[in-house]
Formats: sequence, structure tokens, C-alpha cells
Amino acid sequence: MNDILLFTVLTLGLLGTVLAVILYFVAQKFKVIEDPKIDLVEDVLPKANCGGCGFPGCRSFAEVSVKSADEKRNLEGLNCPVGGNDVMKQVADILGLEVEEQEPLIAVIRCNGSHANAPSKVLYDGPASCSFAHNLFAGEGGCQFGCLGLGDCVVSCDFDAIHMNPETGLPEVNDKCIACGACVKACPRAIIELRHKGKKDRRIFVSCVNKEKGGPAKKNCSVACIGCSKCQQVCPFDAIIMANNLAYIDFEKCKLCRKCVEVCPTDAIHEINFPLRKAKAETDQTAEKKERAVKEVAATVSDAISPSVNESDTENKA
Amino acid sequence: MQNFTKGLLKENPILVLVLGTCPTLGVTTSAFNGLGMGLATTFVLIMSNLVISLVKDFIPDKVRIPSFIVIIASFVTVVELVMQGFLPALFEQLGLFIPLIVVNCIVLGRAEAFASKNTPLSSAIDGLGMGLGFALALTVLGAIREFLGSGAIFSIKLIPGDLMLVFILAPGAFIALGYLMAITKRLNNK
Amino acid sequence: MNKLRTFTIGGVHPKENKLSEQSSITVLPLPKQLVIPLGQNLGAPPKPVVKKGDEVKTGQLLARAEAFISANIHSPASGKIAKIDEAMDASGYKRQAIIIDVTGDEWVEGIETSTSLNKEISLSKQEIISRIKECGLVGLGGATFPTHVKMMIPEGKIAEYLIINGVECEPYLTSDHRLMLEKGDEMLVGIQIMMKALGTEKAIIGIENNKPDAIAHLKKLAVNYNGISIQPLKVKYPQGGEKQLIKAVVNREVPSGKLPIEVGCVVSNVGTAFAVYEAVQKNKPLIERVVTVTGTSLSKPSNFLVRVGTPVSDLIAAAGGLPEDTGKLINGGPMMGKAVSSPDIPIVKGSSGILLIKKVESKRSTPQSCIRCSKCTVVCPMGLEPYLLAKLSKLSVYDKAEKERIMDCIECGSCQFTCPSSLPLLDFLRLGKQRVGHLIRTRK
Amino acid sequence: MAGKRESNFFNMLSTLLVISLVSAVALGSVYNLTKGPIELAKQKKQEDAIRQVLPEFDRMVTFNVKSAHDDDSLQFNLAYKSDEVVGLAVKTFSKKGFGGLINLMTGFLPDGTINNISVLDHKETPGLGDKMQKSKSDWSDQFNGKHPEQFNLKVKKDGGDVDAITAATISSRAYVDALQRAYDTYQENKEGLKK
Amino acid sequence: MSIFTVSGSPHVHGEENVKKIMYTVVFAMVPAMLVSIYFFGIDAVRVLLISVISSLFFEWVIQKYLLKGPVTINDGSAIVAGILLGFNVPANIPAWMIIMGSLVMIGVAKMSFGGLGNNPFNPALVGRVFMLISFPVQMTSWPVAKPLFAPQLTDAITGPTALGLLKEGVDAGKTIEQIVSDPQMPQYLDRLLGNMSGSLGEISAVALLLGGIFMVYRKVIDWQLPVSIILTVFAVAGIFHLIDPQHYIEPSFHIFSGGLMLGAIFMATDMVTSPMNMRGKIVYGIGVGLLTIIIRLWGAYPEGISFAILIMNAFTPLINNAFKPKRFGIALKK
Amino acid sequence: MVVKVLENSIEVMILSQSACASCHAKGACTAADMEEKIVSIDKSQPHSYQVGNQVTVFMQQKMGTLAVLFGYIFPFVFMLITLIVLLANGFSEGVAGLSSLAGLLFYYVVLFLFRAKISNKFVFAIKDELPHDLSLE
Amino acid sequence: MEYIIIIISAIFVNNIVLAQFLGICPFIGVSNKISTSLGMGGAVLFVITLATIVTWLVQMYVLKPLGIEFLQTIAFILIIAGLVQMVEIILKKVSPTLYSALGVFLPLITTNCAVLGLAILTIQKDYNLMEGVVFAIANSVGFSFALIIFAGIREQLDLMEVPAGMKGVPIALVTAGILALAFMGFTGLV
Ligand SMILES: Cc1cc2nc3c(=O)[nH]c(=O)nc-3n(C[C@H](O)[C@H](O)[C@H](O)COP(=O)(O)O)c2cc1C
Ligand SMILES: Cc1cc2nc3c(=O)[nH]c(=O)nc-3n(C[C@H](O)[C@H](O)[C@H](O)COP(=O)(O)O)c2cc1C
Ligand SMILES: Cc1cc2nc3c(=O)[nH]c(=O)nc-3n(C[C@H](O)[C@H](O)[C@H](O)COP(=O)(O)O)c2cc1C
Ligand SMILES: Cc1cc2nc3c(=O)[nH]c(=O)nc-3n(C[C@H](O)[C@H](O)[C@H](O)CO)c2cc1C
Ligand code: SF4
Ligand code: SF4
Ligand code: SF4
Ligand code: SF4
Ligand code: FES
Repeated sequence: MNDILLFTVLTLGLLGTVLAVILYFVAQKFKVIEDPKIDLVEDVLPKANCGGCGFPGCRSFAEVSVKSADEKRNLEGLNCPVGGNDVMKQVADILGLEVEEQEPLIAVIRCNGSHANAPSKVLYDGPASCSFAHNLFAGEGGCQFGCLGLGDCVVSCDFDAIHMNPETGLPEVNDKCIACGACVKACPRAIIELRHKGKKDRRIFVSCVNKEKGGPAKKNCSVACIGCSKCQQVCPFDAIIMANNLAYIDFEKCKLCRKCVEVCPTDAIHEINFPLRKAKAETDQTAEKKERAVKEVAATVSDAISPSVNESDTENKA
Repeated sequence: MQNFTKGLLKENPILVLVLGTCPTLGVTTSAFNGLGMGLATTFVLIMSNLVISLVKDFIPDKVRIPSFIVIIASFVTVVELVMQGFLPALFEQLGLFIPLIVVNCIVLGRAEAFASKNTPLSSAIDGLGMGLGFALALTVLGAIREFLGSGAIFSIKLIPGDLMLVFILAPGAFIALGYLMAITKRLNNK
Repeated sequence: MNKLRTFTIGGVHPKENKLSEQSSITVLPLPKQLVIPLGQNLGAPPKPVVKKGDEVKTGQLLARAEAFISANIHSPASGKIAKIDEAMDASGYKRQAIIIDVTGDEWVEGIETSTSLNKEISLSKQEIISRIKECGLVGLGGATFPTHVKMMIPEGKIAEYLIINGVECEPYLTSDHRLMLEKGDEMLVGIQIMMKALGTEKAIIGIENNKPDAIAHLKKLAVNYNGISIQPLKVKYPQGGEKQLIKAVVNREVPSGKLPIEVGCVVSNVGTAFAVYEAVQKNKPLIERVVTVTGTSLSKPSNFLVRVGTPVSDLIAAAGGLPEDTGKLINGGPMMGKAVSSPDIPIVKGSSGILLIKKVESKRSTPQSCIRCSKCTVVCPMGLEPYLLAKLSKLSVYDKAEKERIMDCIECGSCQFTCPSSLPLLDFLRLGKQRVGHLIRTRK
Repeated sequence: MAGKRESNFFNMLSTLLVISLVSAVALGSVYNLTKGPIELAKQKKQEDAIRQVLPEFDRMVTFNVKSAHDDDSLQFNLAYKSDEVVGLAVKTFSKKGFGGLINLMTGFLPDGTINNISVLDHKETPGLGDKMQKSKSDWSDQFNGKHPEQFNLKVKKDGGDVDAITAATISSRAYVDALQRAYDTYQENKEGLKK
Repeated sequence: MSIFTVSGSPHVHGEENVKKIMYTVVFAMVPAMLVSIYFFGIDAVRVLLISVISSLFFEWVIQKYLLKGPVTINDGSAIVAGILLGFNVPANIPAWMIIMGSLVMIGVAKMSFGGLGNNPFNPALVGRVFMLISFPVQMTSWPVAKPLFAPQLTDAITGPTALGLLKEGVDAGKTIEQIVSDPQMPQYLDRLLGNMSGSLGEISAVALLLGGIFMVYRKVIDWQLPVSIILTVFAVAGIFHLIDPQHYIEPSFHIFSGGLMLGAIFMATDMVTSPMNMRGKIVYGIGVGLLTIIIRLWGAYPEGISFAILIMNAFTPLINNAFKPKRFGIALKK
Repeated sequence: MVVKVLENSIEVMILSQSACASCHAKGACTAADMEEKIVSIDKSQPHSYQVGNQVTVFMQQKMGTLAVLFGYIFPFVFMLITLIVLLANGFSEGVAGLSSLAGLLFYYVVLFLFRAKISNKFVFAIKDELPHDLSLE
Repeated sequence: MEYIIIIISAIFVNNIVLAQFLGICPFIGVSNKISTSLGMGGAVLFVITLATIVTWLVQMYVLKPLGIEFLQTIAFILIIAGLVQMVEIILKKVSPTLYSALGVFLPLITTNCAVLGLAILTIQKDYNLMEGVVFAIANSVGFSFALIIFAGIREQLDLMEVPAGMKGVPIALVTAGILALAFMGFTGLV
């Protein structure tokens, strides 16, 4: 054995020992051992870091989940809207817990005051910000409840799921929506609601939030809910609530029977992704046309982004 | 296979993860230097990944990182000694950045994130993929800088005379890397 | 005191365009129907004390102030309450309003309708304030702050100066100018009443130098009144802002976030002074005011004495009718006024002018990005950095915006006026102020 | 990750110690293996430089001589062919380079003519000062075959005969400075060398 | 009934706009342009044209095809930048180098940051410094000024600038007297009028001052900024001259030679990259002045204003943080 | 996140991510071994915080500067002074170097003695997040 | 004089990040806010100085006499890692509040090329202890200086409309490039 080898061994050995001693004390002092489950949970999360769950990022969601599981609180109130049930199930598996099935939700725009239905009475000239315009005036169409069409919701969406339709001047939600609720918060007029996605993506809702009486409401917008209660009367499941001259369909109760849609005199109730039905009576032709146009738009949107395409899309984005 | 390919573009250590920026900027005055540095790092990555995944079960958690450092530093020293003996010219060019492989986050990062959890074989492949991704980025950056700076790639003159000296100097390094990253980002998003 | 004074930081000089300067105040006939919104003052709206079908007389109480910061509303004419319902306000929103079908102009007992000058101040301090409160006075300078609240000086403070705002720095508007010329004596008596109510010895009327006739006229009259002096001011917008006015007239700076009383001042508009006179000496509630109707393509820019509740369209008709090329209708002046969506809205206590802007001038230029020219910082009378604040509130960085004192902005619009990139600075500042204001309130 | 060892003092100490020792042994061995080649590589670099600047030789004597300009010493390599001096390679330097130190190997023929020069190392800017290297440009060839007595070793700007590298006068001056130092030291020790 | 427009107040707007400001600057540069054409002839026209056209072209291409946003090449900022880049190079520089310079100026220094108003560094200076370092040979060989109508006096095609001579001389250990008596050194009046070697725009202090006065009059720039730069250079150079007149030339030399005037009047004043309020501007100006003179006296480069401005550009955000406008109603901290 | 609400202070868990949060490499980087830190905050503002609330904890910048001073700058100065003084007095480099390290230890001992004082200096404050839906005011 | 040259050279002429490419990762990573960059600057100053003293002592009194300089890399990195850990424990032990305010910067430094790089450079340049310390301090000041300027620019850039493709690291690199370009003006000062 030569000197160099000897010295090398000695020096490194010494250094190693010293380091080990130091680290031992570090270890003594820092007893915070991170639960390896956190990593596991984080691994199954989508890592969009969107904050949709209410925590700053996916990792903190993971931490909270683990903690919650440790405290036997069963992931109560914790939900990753992006990953949805699948992910929550995986999380629950990792933590050895049950998770309730939650029906998937989607954002719904409850206003149909398009340029055609609610013609502009004034011209807005200012920054494209709904919140600002909301403070400034009632809206171009004159309805003080309706969509301002300046796209705060579009900006707020991190998932490219909501877009302005330049023709109608209204936002439209596509299948990329993961119901994070950002747009709901962003809209100063509380137009957007998260509703059940529904079987086969079918949904029925009142596309109006105008609380005025019938006359004034109709004056600004041809498809406003006038609070006539016809739908409420016809609904076999008591799913429709009338309040403030406005009908609201409770999506927990609604069974998608479409009866209300037929009776609405102003076409304020929307159905999405239903097959076209036979033409109505001749007298209703104009209304029917309008309705169909709306439906077609909705249909093409969801067709274009069928689930399979959608999947690959998101993958590329990630 | 995926372990191998992801390092090349999707998880390219430099262009996407932004790790090991110093050697990236420091040695890429020419394509050849970039390649040399890249390969040296690849070697360290493969070997340390391999060894670490072999011994991972014997190492108590608390001395994990120091043990990794010792292992990595040993391989770096080996590279240093070998290069000094057999590739003295390149060693001189790369200078300080060879010992600095030790602190290159990729090496330690991969050891920690991958090798300490996976089998020796897949760890080695991961090391290879990451290393080659690193080498690729370095070579490309080196080639770009060499070409823009002196009109040559791998010392083969493509354009007579010098082009824009800035690219061989410090500012050019930052700027070229910035745009290279922007381009990668765009490619990855497609 | 002949040197022209002004405030020191910032300011701009927009084209004055005082078209209706020479037109004396004419009384507008009563319309067929009056729409009287309940929310006409800063603070809580008063509660109606009449109901549908009631007959009311001119000057009769329609709604009573219940909150501390609130003001009574009286009937501007005699007639029948058609309904109490929602009606469109200036911004197009529907708000509660009392709608009266006018039948005539029969006044309630006890209100003196003669125009004779009454200089004798017989009421005591307390009586003055309660009379002002009874009569539903609010500041006519724009903010419609209930005047009686302003007259009640908080414990431990004294009002050294009453500063009367005759600046009228807004381009186009001339209602205060005409009032000063035509009702000078009444106004001065009103000022003396306020001085008495406040316990103040000194009152200074600040008037910009572009109204030399008003300055001369009041100077002449003021000789007869104790403690009232006139201060001519350089023409600079927004000199009418109370903080700027105080700085200009008595060279004191109201500390950030504080009221003028902090530096011993109370500021009131000349119109308010006149209304005080009418309320205290004649027991006349605030049911009418002077409104300028103006615009470059209007055939007869004029100043009208109008009953509250009169539709704006009537005023425009009286001033020569709505010109074809009108692109924007503004309630107030061009710098601070609110653009309204339709002429079918009523005149309220706070309406100082109706301005018609031509189509070609009504469209803003396309905003470019900020070139950091710092012109906005130079003109900001509050010493703020509008380009930064607008950016911060656009990007929702509210904590930083608060630190950069966004709440100090008086919304004068000088920054946006001057910005070479045509940025909607004030629009974003308003949004930011609203959000930051909310944050501050929730914190408390 | 079953069977992971617990983090107690003994385990930690022993693990680190074992790892350190193993790597120490490994490193020591590699060092011993590469020691030779490293030395060789260093020598070779120097020898190559000398061979490049001198005519063919078969024997060489190396010694240090005090510089004519200051206290530093220069390395003289006296080359013989069949016991006859065929040239002198002086390892010289200048500290006036743009990037600091420049090391040159200058080859003189016995009559004092410059035979050839090679740059050992420098820190001049790539693309500018580095043109002094033969691999980058043939700028330095202008000295070959010149005798410093007839060829004024100063850049033209300073009144000499040397064409400076374009836009790199500083590097050129330093290069020439190193050359001058070599020549002056050579001249000063000429007598001694004869022996 | 017509449809009204609704928007927030104010409803009127002042006369200023970006285009007007930029064209005022272009107009202010006309005297200097004329002088450069007078002394460098057709070459000056060539350089300016190439520089302006390529700047506009790159701005257009990038806005249209890379950023896919609105195209704003007619706002004048690219023209200003283009002219200034042209002003900063020798008249005999090859066309492709100008084009590369303007690519860096527009592409790297301006558009990468989001275009007009977003760039932290002065684009024209980034372009110039990029060229200076990339093409050191061409960027430092100056054509000799030849007045358009003057008889051909010298055969020299290129010659050093006054500052170049100074630096050379000092480096070679000459005294100031020897340097000044060099026949290549331009005379005082020539330096004022522009009859000397140098980059296109820097040669005539008089023409530059004229433009500066015009911009101050039109309120496009504040006079305090250029003046603080020039005063600082004067003061520091003056102090050293007083201490050691053998090795430090008199201060007015520094002011009237090289790019100081051009930089102080047209480039340090670029509103995008300079601080936002007066005290900040003065600090910035002093910084530019100090750095300029430090580089000139002790650095490798004969001229330092470009670097000085770029370095101070980097400090601009910190200066903006440190110097806030005087707020209303807040007593300044003592 | 608020983890505990006590009588006059609340405990907030902060993730010491501030420096690492922005780093792309945090997944791979061991240095970013994140630890939760529980800091306690004066509940001087009468405000109802509940467990689980998201809040932003901030330390005034002045305090941050102070912390840097105590944590790094003072020990640094101390070390440097020892070194310079010893070197200037002709001690050998080895002795000087070692004693400056000893000096450093001494500094920490002193700091340890004053730790209570220091703790009082660093108080964290808290603020909550802005709700998005602000209706007309 | 010697010291002044070292200082000016390290801060301006050969700035550690802008010209020597050391410590780029924290330079890019911790430069979002001026306040954090101040903290990082302080930490770097302290750790680098400490590390330089210790490594210098080890080199001169252990490695060199024993003729095992080739162990430099491995020995230095172990020492640095140990030191940083030690400072961490001491800080935590001594003042937990202080630790919670500052702790985040410490681990970041371990994997930072600047510390190891400077330790090696000090040895390479044959500095004596005092020169080495001055060199280390000057370089950390240079680091903080660049970091703070850069943080200022980036805080401003956060408010600007940087194109999506360039946002984040790419634009930071381009900015650093231009900054490096500007710093070339200091060439030749020493
Ligand atoms: C909440 C609030 C309370 C006020 N309290 C008083 C007060 O006690 N005394 C007073 O003289 N003015 C008071 N003011 C009135 C202001 O000083 C000011 O005159 C009013 O806001 C209108 O000013 P402007 O038109 O310049 O905006 C108050 C204003 C507000 C908004
Ligand atoms: C930017 C700005 C400009 C103003 N201009 C005037 C003005 O020209 N005349 C005026 O009487 N009040 C003006 N005001 C309102 C005054 O600040 C203040 O509220 C008013 O003089 C108080 O009197 P009042 O309570 O009797 O209305 C302005 C306010 C602001 C914010
Ligand atoms: C980044 C940079 C690197 C430079 N490198 C060198 C160099 O290596 N050698 C040199 O002589 N000059 C170099 N220079 C140029 C000198 O600063 C100086 O301009 C030049 O030597 C002046 O001499 P000239 O008369 O040859 O132009 C460099 C300049 C810059 C900007
Ligand atoms: C007074 C003034 C000076 C200017 N100076 C420059 C300049 O030095 N360099 C430049 O590229 N642009 C200059 N510009 C034009 C413009 O501001 C510049 O292109 C922006 O920096 C681009 O964002 C100037 C503009 C003005 C108004
Ligand atoms: S549409 Fe609304 S709820 Fe759906 S993902 Fe976008 S922001 Fe979230
Ligand atoms: S739905 Fe709401 S946020 Fe979206 S555009 Fe309409 S008003 Fe704006
Ligand atoms: S609107 Fe506000 S920020 Fe703008 S100038 Fe007026 S006070 Fe200043
Ligand atoms: S005036 Fe407009 S362009 Fe100028 S700094 Fe202010 S916001 Fe920016
Ligand atoms: S590679 Fe140098 S600090 Fe990360």
C-alpha cells in the first residue's frame, strides 16, 4: 500500500465520520419526517396546480389529504375538480379511505342575451373587463342582470374551456371544463353556475338571471324569463323554483324530462345535447328556428371535442 | 424506453427543467466542448445512478444525501483524473466545470428522484437518457454559438471569417440559451 | 391677495369650452311627469313617506332620511304619486324612484317663494343645521354629501376656514359661474349662515381666473359681508377638488386618507351656499338646481334652473334639441361626468351639467402599451403613479396597489386625459380602488 | 422500500464510513493509475511545443534562467543534434495580455533568428486576441525567420515593425513583449550558453 | 335614435399621442442627419436607410408572424430606433452588419419583451453594443469626414476618433500635450461642428444640441436629465484635470467629443428605459455620467456612454422603487 | 393555511417554498426538501380565522432585512474582523483562519443568549384573500 | 492595491454570474423579488466566505502536505455540505424564529456552483488566505449586486406584456444576456 492510498483513505474516512456526526445531530434536531404518502398522493394528482381544490397547489392538497386521512377525517370536503372522481379514488386508495362518488359538474352560462336576442342600446367603449363595466353601467343590451360579454370568465379559465362566441357575444363552455369554479368567481353578475354534467352530457337549465318583472325584462331581451310559472306547473318532479320573477331548475331534482322546455313562452329554458325533436306547430316556427340554432351551436361544440380527442389534447398540453 | 426518451425533449434537463445552467453556459463556446462536457456528465450520471440504486437499501435515510454526494464526487474525480491524463486539451477547455459536475442539480436530482427508488437497470437507463439529453442540449447550444460566433460547427468552417463574436462571449451564451428554451417550450407545447 | 394662487402638484389644462358662459339662468317649465330617484345623496337612500295615489304639493316631504348620512327628498311640484317603482338611473340600472304626475306648482305652507333678499340671520347654530337637514340639502359640487353632516364639526376639531368652491374647473360647465353672477348676494348670505353654523370667522371663495366677471362682481359685493374674501386662482384642473382647493387657497395639505377638517377647513360649493340661503332664510327645500346644458354642436348652450326629476330630454329640447351627430351624453362635465345610456333619465340633486359630445369625439383612440413617459405621474394632483396603479389593478396585485396609495386617487382623470398612449388608466384605477376598498373594509 | 436501514447513530456512521472508505480506495487506485499518463500528458505538451518551434534535434537540456526584465525566471531548452546546438526554445511570458498572462514558447536559431513561436496558453478573447494561436490565424508567422536586431519588435502603432492583430493591439503588444523578454534574456545569457 | 357610447370618465383627451412624440424626435434628429450627410456623403444616407428600413421590416415581421398581434410599425418608435442605430455606427460599415444590429435591436431588445414600452433596455444601444462587440474591427474603423463641397485634402480613408486618439495616447504613455498636438486630432471648432471622424450622429455637438432644445421646447424630454449627465462628466473630468493635467485632458474635450451629446440628448432620455420622476432622472443622469467617465478614463473602451446608459437602464427599476413622486398629503420623511 | 386558532394567536403552517416554489427543478432538487413551518401570529386584529382558511402570511420587509442582518451579515462581519485583526498582528494564516471560525461560534453563543429578545422582534402578520365576487358597491 | 483590483475585477469586470457563469441557478431562480434576492445575497455572502476559509485551510494544511490534491473536489463538496448543515442546525438551535425567517436559502446554496467554484478558484489562483477571503467576499457581493439589479428588472417585467412564449426563464436569460452585454463596458478597468 502506498502513501497516497493511505492518505486518501484517511482523509476521506475522517471527512465521512465528521459528516456522519454532524448529520446525526441534524437528524436529531429535525425530526420532521415527511410522510412518504404525500409523494404518492402528489404523484396521482394532475399537477395542474390550478388551485381549484382551494389549496395553493397540488402538493399542498396532497399534504392536506394525508393529514386529513391521518386525523380520520376521511377526505371530507376535499376534492380535486381537475382529476375528478378517478383521481380522488386513487387518492383514497393510497390513504386507505373511501370517497363518495361525486357527480361530475360543468360550468353553465345562464344568459342568452346575444346580440340578436338583446340588441345593443348603447355602445361600450372601455377596457374589456366585465367587473369594470358592471360598475359603470347596466350593459349594452340594457339588461342589468345579463352577460356583459367582456370575457372576465374567459380570462379566468386556466383550462381553455370557455370562449367568447363573437357572433352572439356570449361565452360558451366546452368539454375541457373541469368545474374548477374560477369563472363562477370571476363573473360579476353571477351568471355562471356549476351544474351536473348530466347523463350523456344532457342538461336543462333556465338561461336567464333577470329578476325584473316580465314586461321590463322582455323589453330588453326577447328570450328573458318572464316569471310566468308555466314551467313550474308542468314540472312533474318539483324541480323548478320560482323566486324574484325568475325560474330556477334544481339540477339535483331535474330528471331531464324536457316538459318545461316545451311550455316556456320565451324559450328561456335551454336543453343541451338532446336529439332534435319533431317540429312543433306551424305557429311556433320562428321560435323553433331560434331554438334550433342555439342547440346546434351547442351540439357542434361538444361534437368537435369528443372525449377521445379531448384526452389527447390535454395530454399534449401537460 | 420512456425513461430513456423523456430526457431528450419533454423533460430535457436544461431546456425544460432548467438544471445545470452554469456548465451549459460556461462550456458551450463550441459544439465540441459542449459534447465533451455532455458526455462527461452522462458518464457520471449513469455510473452514479447505477451505484446508488445498487446500494440504496443499505443507506439510512438521514445520510442519504451525503452518501450520494460521496458517490457522485468520486465518479467526478475519476472523470477528472482520466480526462487530465488522456484528453488534456479538452480538460483545459472545460476547466472548472468538470469538478462542478458534482453540484450539478441533475446528477443529485436524478439520484434522489429516480435512482433511490428504482432498479439498477432502469436507473442506468434513466441516467443515460438524462445525460444524453443534457449532452444534446449542450452540443446544440455549442453548435449554435460556434456557428453564430465564428461561422463554424465542430471547427469546420462553414462561412469564411468571423460572424458575431458576441455569441462566443458571455452575453451570447445567455441570449442563445434563452431563445433555445423558448423554442423548446413551443415544440413541447405543440 | 391679488396674486393668483394654485395647487403645487400636477394638474392639466383641458380646453375650456365654456360655451354657455354668457347665457343667463332661465327657468325651465315643469314637465308632465317627474321621476325622483331615492338614491340622490352619498350614503343611505331615504325611506319614502308617501304612497301610490297620494296627492303632494311642491316642497312636501316625499322621503325621510333615517340613516346618519342621508338626506330628505321633497316633491319638486304638486301632483299625484303615480307609483313608487324601479326606474332607470344614469347608469342604466333600475333603482327605486317616486314617480309623480304633475298637476301644477302649488307650494306647501311656510315656504317663502318671493325672491327678495333677506340678509338677517335669525336662527341659531343648531336651528340652522336642523333646518338644513330638514330641507334635504346635499353638496351640489358633485359628491352630494349631506350638507348637515358636513356642518357638524367633530369633537375636538375647529373649522378655521370655510372655503367656498367657485372654481368650476370642469370644461364646458358654467352653472356655478352664472350662479355667482346672478345670485351673488344670496350666496354670500348663505356663506354667512354656514359660517355661523360652523363657528368660523373666515370664509374664502376660490374662483379661477377665467371668470374675471364673477371675481369682480363678488369682490364688490363681499365688501358688505364680514370675513368673506375672494381668492382668484390660476386656471388649472382639478383645482375644484377640495384637497387641491385647500392647498391652493390656504396652502395646507389634507393628510392622506383624512378629511379637510383635519387642517381646519370645510369646503362647500357655491350652489350649496345658495341652497343654504334658500333653506334657512326661505325654508325652501332642495328641489331645484342650476344645470348647464352644453355641447359643441348644440344650437343653444344654456343654463337652466330645473326642478329635480325633470327628464334630461326636456333640457336638451329646451337647448335646441338633440343634434344628429351626438355620440355621447354626459351627466356632468367632460372630465368627471358619467356617460349615460339614454336621455330618459331624470335630473337629480347632483347633476351639474348635461354635455353632448359629437360622435367623432366620443370614440376613444385605441390604447397602446404604456411608454413610461411619466406624463401621468407629472399631472397627477395627488402625486401618484397612475401607470403603475393601473397596471397593478389590472393584474390584481392589490396589496402592492394599496401600498402605492391607490386609495388616494381622487378620480380626477388628469392621468387618462394626458396619457399619450390613450390608456384607460382611470378605468383600471377605479376598479382597483373598489377592490382595495373592499379589502380594507373586510380587514377592519 | 423494505429493509431500509434505520437512521440511528451507528448505522449512519458506519454507512458513511464504509462508503467513504470504498470510494477512497477506488479513487486512490484510479489516481495511481492515471498519475503516469497525467505527467506524460503535461510533458508531451511542452515537448510538442518545443519540437514545433525548433529544427529537428535529438537531445535537449532544460534549465531556468533569470529573466532580463524582472525577477521571474524563464525556462531555457537548449537543443542539440549530434552534440551541436541547433536552437534554443525559451518558455516566456507576458502579463500585459488583455486577459492577463500569456505563455509562449519561442524558438531561436543559434544566430538569434526567430525560428517559430507557439502559444502555450492564454486567456485572450476568442475571435480577437486568440488569433495569436496558430490554429486560429497565421498572424504569428510574420515573426518566423526574422532577427530581432533587424526587425523592431514593436507594433506599428508604437513605431515598430509588427503588424498588430486587427482590433487586438493589446494582445499583440503583450505577445511582442513576451518575445522581447525571451530575446533579451537570451542575449544576456548568450555567453553562458556557449559552454 | 342614435346609439350613445358609454365609457368611464374622462371623456376628453389631450393632444399628445405616441406617434406625435416619436415624430417630434425624428424631426429633432434632422439637423444631426444633415450634418452627417454633409460630412459622410452618400454613405450616411445608405446607412440610415438600411437601418430604418430593416428596423421597420423586422418589427413588422415579428409582430405579424411571430406574435400574431396588431402591427404598430407606424407608431414611429421603430423609425426613431432605426435612425439612432444608424447614428451610432461608422458610415462605412457593411450593410449586413447593420441588418444584424437592427435584428438584435428589434428582435432581441424590443420585441422579446413585448414591444414598445416593455423593454427594460434601450434597444438601439443594445443593437450598437452588440455590433461593437461582434464586429470590433468594422465598428472601430472610422471614415474621415469629408465635407461635401470641400476639396479633397487627405488621402486617408479611415482615421481614429478624438477619443480613440486620446485613449491610444494615454495607453502609450504620452502626455496630453503630445496627444493634442497630433495632426489627426480635430480642432475645437471642428469638434463642435462635426468635421471629424466618428459615428454618423455623434459628430456635431451643435446639431445635436439644436435637436435637444427643440425636444425640450416640445416637452418630449426634460432638460434636467441630459444636463445632469453632462455636468457630471464635466465635473469628474474637471477634477482629474485639475489634479493631473499631464494625464487628464480638460473636461470640455470630453463633452464635445464622442457620443456623449448623442447619448445624453437622444438615448438616455428614452422614456421607456429611464426613471419615471425627476429626482430619479437626476440620479440616473449622474450615474450615466459617472460610468461614462470611468469607462473613458480607465476602461478598455475609448467611449463609454453606450455601456453607461445600458447599465443605468438596469438600475432604472431600482431607482423607480427608491424615488417616488412627492405624494399629496404625506410629509416627506426627514 | 391556518392549522390552529388559539386565544390570542393563531398557528399558521407555511410551506417554506418561497424560494423553491418558483423553481422548475423542485421535483428533482433535493435542496428543496420542503418543510412545513408553523409560525405563530399575533391575533391582534379581531378577525375570525378558521382552521383551514387560506391566508397569506407576510413578514414586513423591514423585518426580513433585520433577519438577514442577524442571521448572516453580523456573523460574517464578526468572522471577518477576527481574521483581519489576527492576520494584521502577524499570526499565521492557519491560526487566524481557525480562530475566526472559533469567533463565529462565539457569535452564535451570544446570539443564543439573546434569543428571547430576537424572537420578539420577528412577528408575522396575516392577511386573507380577496373574494372574487364583489357586487356593486 | 492588490485587493482593490480583486474587488473591482470580481464585481464588475469578471462578475461571477454575468461573466464566469457560476451560480446561475439561484440567479435565475431567486430573482423574482427584490426582498428575496436581498436575503439570498446575505446568505451567499456568509456561506461563501465561511466555505472559502475552511476549504483554504484544508487545502493548505491537509491536502497539499499529503500530496492528495486530487481529492480537492470530493473533499471540498463534503466540507461545504457539512458546513451548510451545521449553520442550519446552529441557527435553528440558537434562534428558531430567525431560522424560520431565513432557513429557505440555506439548502439552496449547497447545490450552488458558486460556492464550490469559488473555493476551487481561490486555490487555483494561488491566493493567500486574506486574498482568498477578499476574493470570496467580492464575488459574493458581485453575485448579490447582479441578483438585486436583476430582481428589480424582473419585478418590473412582471408588470409588462412579455409574449407568452418568452415568459419566465427565457426572457430572464435574454435579460441576463443584455445585462452581461452592458457589463462588458467594464472590460479593461483592471
Ligand atoms: C364617509 C364620509 C364621511 C364624511 N364625513 C364628513 C364630515 O364628518 N365632515 C365633513 O365636513 N365632511 C365629511 N365628508 C365629506 C367630504 O369631506 C367631502 O366633502 C365629500 O366627500 C365630497 O367631496 P368631493 O366632492 O371632493 O368628493 C365625509 C365624506 C364621506 C365619504
Ligand atoms: C377632481 C374634482 C374636481 C372637482 N371640481 C369641482 C368644481 O369645479 N367645483 C365644485 O364646486 N366642486 C368640485 N369638486 C367637488 C369638491 O371636491 C367638493 O366636493 C365640493 O366643493 C364640496 O362642496 P359641496 O359639498 O358643497 O358639494 C371636484 C371634485 C373633484 C374630485
Ligand atoms: C469583449 C472584448 C474583448 C476584447 N478582447 C481583446 C483581446 O483579447 N485582445 C486585444 O488586444 N483587444 C481586445 N479587445 C479590444 C480592446 O478593448 C481594444 O479596443 C483594442 O485592443 C484597441 O486596439 P485596436 O487599435 O487594435 O483596435 C476586446 C474588446 C472587447 C469588447
Ligand atoms: C426622447 C426619446 C428618445 C428615444 N431614444 C431612443 C433610443 O435611444 N433608442 C431606441 O431604441 N429608441 C429610442 N426611442 C424610441 C422608443 O422609445 C424606443 O424604441 C422604445 O424603447 C421601444 O420600446 C426614443 C424615443 C423618445 C421619445
Ligand atoms: S369553464 Fe369555468 S369552471 Fe370550467 S374549467 Fe373554466 S373556469 Fe373552471
Ligand atoms: S358570463 Fe359574466 S364574466 Fe362572462 S362575459 Fe358574461 S358577464 Fe362577463
Ligand atoms: S385620476 Fe387619480 S391617479 Fe389619475 S391623475 Fe387623478 S388622482 Fe391621479
Ligand atoms: S401617461 Fe400613459 S404612457 Fe405615459 S407613463 Fe402614464 S400610462 Fe404610461
Ligand atoms: S448549475 Fe450552477 S448554480 Fe445550478
